[in-house]
Amino acid sequence: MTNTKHNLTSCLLRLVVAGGGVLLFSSQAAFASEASGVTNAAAPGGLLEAALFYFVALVAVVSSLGVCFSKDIVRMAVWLFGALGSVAVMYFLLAANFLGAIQLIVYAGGTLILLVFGVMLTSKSPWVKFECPKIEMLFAGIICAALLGCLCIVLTDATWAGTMQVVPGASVEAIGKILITKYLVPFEVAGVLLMIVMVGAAHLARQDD
Amino acid sequence: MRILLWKLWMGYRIFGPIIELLMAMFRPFAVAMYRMGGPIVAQMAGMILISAVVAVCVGVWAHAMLFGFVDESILATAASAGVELTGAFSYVSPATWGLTPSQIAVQLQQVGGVAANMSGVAQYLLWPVQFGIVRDLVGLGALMGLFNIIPVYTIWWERKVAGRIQSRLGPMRVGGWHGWSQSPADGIKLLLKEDLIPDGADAPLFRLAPYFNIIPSALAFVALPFGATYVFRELDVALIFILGVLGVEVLGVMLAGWASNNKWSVYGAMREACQMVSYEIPLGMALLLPVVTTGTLNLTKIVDAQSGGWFHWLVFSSPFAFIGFIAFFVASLASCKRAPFDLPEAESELVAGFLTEYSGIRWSFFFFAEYAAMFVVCGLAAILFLGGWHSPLPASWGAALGDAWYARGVKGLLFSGPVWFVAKCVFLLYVQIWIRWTLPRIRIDQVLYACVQVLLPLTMLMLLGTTVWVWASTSECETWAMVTAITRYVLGGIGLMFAFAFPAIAAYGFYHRRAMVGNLVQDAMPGS
Amino acid sequence: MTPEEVCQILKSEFGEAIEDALLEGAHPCAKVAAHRWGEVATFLRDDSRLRFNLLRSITAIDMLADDKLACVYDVMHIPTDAPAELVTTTIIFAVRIEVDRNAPSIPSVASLWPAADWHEREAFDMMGIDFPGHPDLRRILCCDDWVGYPLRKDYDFPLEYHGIPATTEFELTNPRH
Amino acid sequence: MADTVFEASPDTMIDYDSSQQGDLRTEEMLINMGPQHPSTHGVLRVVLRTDGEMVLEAIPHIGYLHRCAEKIGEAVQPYQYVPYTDRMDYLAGMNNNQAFSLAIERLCGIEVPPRGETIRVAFAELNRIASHLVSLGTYGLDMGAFTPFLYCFREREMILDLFEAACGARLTYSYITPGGVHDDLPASWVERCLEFLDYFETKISDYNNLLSFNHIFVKRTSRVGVISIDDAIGYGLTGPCLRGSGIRWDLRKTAPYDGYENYDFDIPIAKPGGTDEIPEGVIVGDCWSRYWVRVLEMTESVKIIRQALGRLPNGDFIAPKMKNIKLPEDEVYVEVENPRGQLGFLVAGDKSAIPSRVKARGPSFCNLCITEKACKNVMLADVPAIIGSIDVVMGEVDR
Repeated sequence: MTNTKHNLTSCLLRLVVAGGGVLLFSSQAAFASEASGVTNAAAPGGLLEAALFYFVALVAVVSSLGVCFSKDIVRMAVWLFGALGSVAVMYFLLAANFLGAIQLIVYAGGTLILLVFGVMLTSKSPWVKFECPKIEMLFAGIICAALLGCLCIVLTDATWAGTMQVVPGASVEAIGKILITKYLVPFEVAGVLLMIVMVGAAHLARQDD
Repeated sequence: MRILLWKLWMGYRIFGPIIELLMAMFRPFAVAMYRMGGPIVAQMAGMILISAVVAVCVGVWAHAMLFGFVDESILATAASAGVELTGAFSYVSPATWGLTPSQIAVQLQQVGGVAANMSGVAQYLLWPVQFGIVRDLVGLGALMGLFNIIPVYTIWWERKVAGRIQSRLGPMRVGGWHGWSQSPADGIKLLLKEDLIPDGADAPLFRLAPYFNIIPSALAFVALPFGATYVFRELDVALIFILGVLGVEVLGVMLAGWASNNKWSVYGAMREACQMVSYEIPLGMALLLPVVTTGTLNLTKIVDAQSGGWFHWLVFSSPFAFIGFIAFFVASLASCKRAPFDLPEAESELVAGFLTEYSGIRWSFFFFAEYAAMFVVCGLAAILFLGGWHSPLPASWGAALGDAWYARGVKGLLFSGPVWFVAKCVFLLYVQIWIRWTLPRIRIDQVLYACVQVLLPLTMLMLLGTTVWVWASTSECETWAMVTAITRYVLGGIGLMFAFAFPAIAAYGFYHRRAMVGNLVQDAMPGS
Repeated sequence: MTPEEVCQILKSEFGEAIEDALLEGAHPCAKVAAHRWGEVATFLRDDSRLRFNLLRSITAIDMLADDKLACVYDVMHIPTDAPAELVTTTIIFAVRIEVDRNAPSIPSVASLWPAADWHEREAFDMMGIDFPGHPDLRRILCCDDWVGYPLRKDYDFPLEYHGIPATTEFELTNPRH
Repeated sequence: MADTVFEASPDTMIDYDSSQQGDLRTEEMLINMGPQHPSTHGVLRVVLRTDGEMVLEAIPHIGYLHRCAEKIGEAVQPYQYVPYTDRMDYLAGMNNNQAFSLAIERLCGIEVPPRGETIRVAFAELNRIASHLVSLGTYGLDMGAFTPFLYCFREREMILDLFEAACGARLTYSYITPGGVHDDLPASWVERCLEFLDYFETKISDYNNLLSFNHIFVKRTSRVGVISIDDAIGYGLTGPCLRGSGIRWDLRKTAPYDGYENYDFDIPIAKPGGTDEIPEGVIVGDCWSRYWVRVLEMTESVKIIRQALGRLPNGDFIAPKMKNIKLPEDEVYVEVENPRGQLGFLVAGDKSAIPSRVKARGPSFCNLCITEKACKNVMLADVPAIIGSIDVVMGEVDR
């Protein structure tokens, strides 16, 4: 361990990033609960489900910390899989089956694979250390601090009233309807963004020809 | 920690000899059982096979009767108490429905006959079945059993089929009849092999990777229905759930390749990632065809939509679905890394790809996962396009048989039951094996070309076409109804031709098996 | 074209460089001075009358009695003007170069015939002949740290290599050793 | 263990300099393909410098199977040396025996009796078929097609049975010796051989249907590893590799030995795609052409064997007194057409019974040296395709 201090800062930075990630997921969860028609009416939770939830939450937290504190990019990816997968399980617990499955496909099966793939393609040695210049760290720190602030605001402002009731079976159609009515513009914007990304990637890939 | 280990060690010192004595006693017993069982299996193989199938059917049927009866009891009791139950018996159901043995006894009395006479014992036997956890344990047992048996016997079958394709016999020795215990024997050998972790490998990841591979493929069985009620968890999004967990399997392969600290392994991993990420898109597109046609992601409902017999299977519903099925099958080959898409483990290029450094049980985990995934994609193909657990006869014909216990059995065998689902899966597995032992492997650029330039536009087009087709079918136009009907019967006729051609060709090959190889082979080659 | 005619052409072209024409015997060849071999080889390959485009083999021979090493180059002409036509005759020729056994050096022809690359490496490996001008002259069959040139007649077989003991059974059969 | 492995050092960092210049390049890798690798056909080692799936450079390293065959030649008498030739190209033992025997016969002026000559031709051609069958099968294996391999070996087994009947060996025959062949044919051998030929001719179409015209196989091998005529001759390629580049050149026609001039057969060469049932996309000199030449040669070999067996004369099969012959003080260089190309033997005598120099010019050795040129800027999966199509036997490369 040659540069412990440096590692500490970068770890803190990653902690903040992970906080941002949790924010993202919680926003997704909010969307999910709306989409799956979960109301705040009282409903039996079940001891088993509660235990499972706490276990999954623990896994999510531990793996997020693992993402922050591991030094090797591929191990980070594995920890990240733990975080993403446990969020998927949470979706299933919330009866947001569609979101859970999509979480698995898009994040665990897609993004993460691409991440590891990129590391493999570009790395010089099998074990790559994650390191970046200080100026980048500064910017990233500012952004992450802002995100953390947002997270805190959400945490304090949210109404955590009551338990939730599950309405199974409605989620897919509900999501479909919401996506092409209420959230049509963001949906289309995301589509256009992805299109731009694809064109850009194709452009980058063809440049050396 | 050290004290714990010491305690464990002392425990072993005390109980170890006893355990070893028990094992020593068990060992000759097991050997004797095997020696006795082997010849019996060898002599009565056909009968044992048939009786095993019958026993499985009877077991499944009894299990369904049992669960169904308890469900009915719960509903009836609830109805008599004036409570309406909805959402029924899924995993969000409460831990208990509060059924007492006496209530069950009342229900049993109503059934009458043998059930009424047995009600004194049966009420207590049936009582635990109402608990979700008990059902889950039973289901999990069945699931793990399936997950173990399917890959083991798929491997055996692949070796047999490969042998026949290559004019040899395949496994013949172990266990007697056609090497029936070859795969279990291999499994035991693999268990006993050294679990080797190369120097310089990332040991934790190296150990972890096989689980990333095998757990998702086991998870896929959770949502894969074998019959109308034979599913561990009937998810409303079963289709994308299975797609999602199979997608996670890639991560195991990539970690295996990465953690091995071997360049060939890394190549295997990179190819796997490349291939999977690209082929998931056409695979998903092709999966959407039945979804668009039936309007649901629930596999059970998709199958229910095809209960009208041969010509109502989704593969014959439109020309787009017909081509989409072929595209799906090709993409599923790629997603299972089966030949000709077996690039991640291409033995002539990458030694063994991501498997290069693996040995023993970890190695076999990958194979378990691969063969289980093969079965899952074949099952998906059967469910989505080939009518799932329905036989070619319309299920409505079976409805006339009534609901008696024997009628249920006949319906399960003739009209719709897990037997049909397994049969279809086995046929598709056979096609996969057949393709593997016939075709050369394609190159990575050709793999990607086939995906991006051929399959992706094709499946997109098919999806578009299906959408238009479905939209047109909603209209009341009579001409269009005629067009769909004619299409259905024409495509169904083509399918029927294939369905008859396969056994016909197989029968021809069987009866001319000596002539096809040539006289010289018969005289000159051993084993002929 | 017979080897005699080829020798004639070579003699008229290079004169002194063609030291001898060994036309008797089963393997007719011309003896060429080592220092002019580069030119002769170029001529053999490029001259419109000869066009020996295929270098078949390079054989290094140890002439211990004369204290010389010989290199025999076997060349052949394959007509390429009409490749699909069946030819029923061959034009073959051989060149023999003899060099001092203590400082053997022959100009490399690897740039003329790429085939010579490995053949010359083999001759270097087995006989220790140096080929100045060769792009990558290193041992080919033996390991890079091998000592000595195994095909020389006075080669002593090592009885140990990196701690691995070796036997010399052939001492029993070969009267020369 | 983990701490030592994950210790950061300057050269394990991501190379940010290049990525900041917008050059998203992938890392170059050096990979050892072999000496133990499934598709290097023995103990060939190829060092690959790769960029992703592209092979930038492939440098072959040989010598792992060096068994001092030439040195041994200076220690034993010619008839004792014949078994060593078997072990050079161990898939074509008969042809190797023939080449060495021819060299000794030319050196000593020995006349082979006609029966011996004809038997030699038949056996050499049978061995050519056997060798090409292995080549075909293993090439399919290189391409990932397992099944043709077993079909090819099934037929090869029968040829080996024929060999076994004649000489008792299945791989290292030493059947053809200086002066002829060392034993006469057993009873009913000719009939068995003819029966095999009838059977074999029908099987070639099986290979074609299964492998040669398989769309994937054609796509994998056509336009890959193209070797031009000039390169082929310049690098000393011979045999199917040379004919695969489109030159009709075969020593059995151009410099006949053992009476090959009396047989009627064709020399198949590569042709561009679209002509003569050759699939579209094939160009002369690519891997598929080399493969295809071998397939066609098997048919021609069947023709030659039929003619040889039809005209099998009676009489001696070996010249008398072949042991302890004194070699004249002369040297000879003889080449024959092996299944893999021109196998040459240079034998120098010095008036004793033991040659003073034996040099083997292995066709695999010469053919292999084009690997470095042919495997430049190809895909990783093409390297086995190219090496397989050159069809090397490492026993002969390293001798």
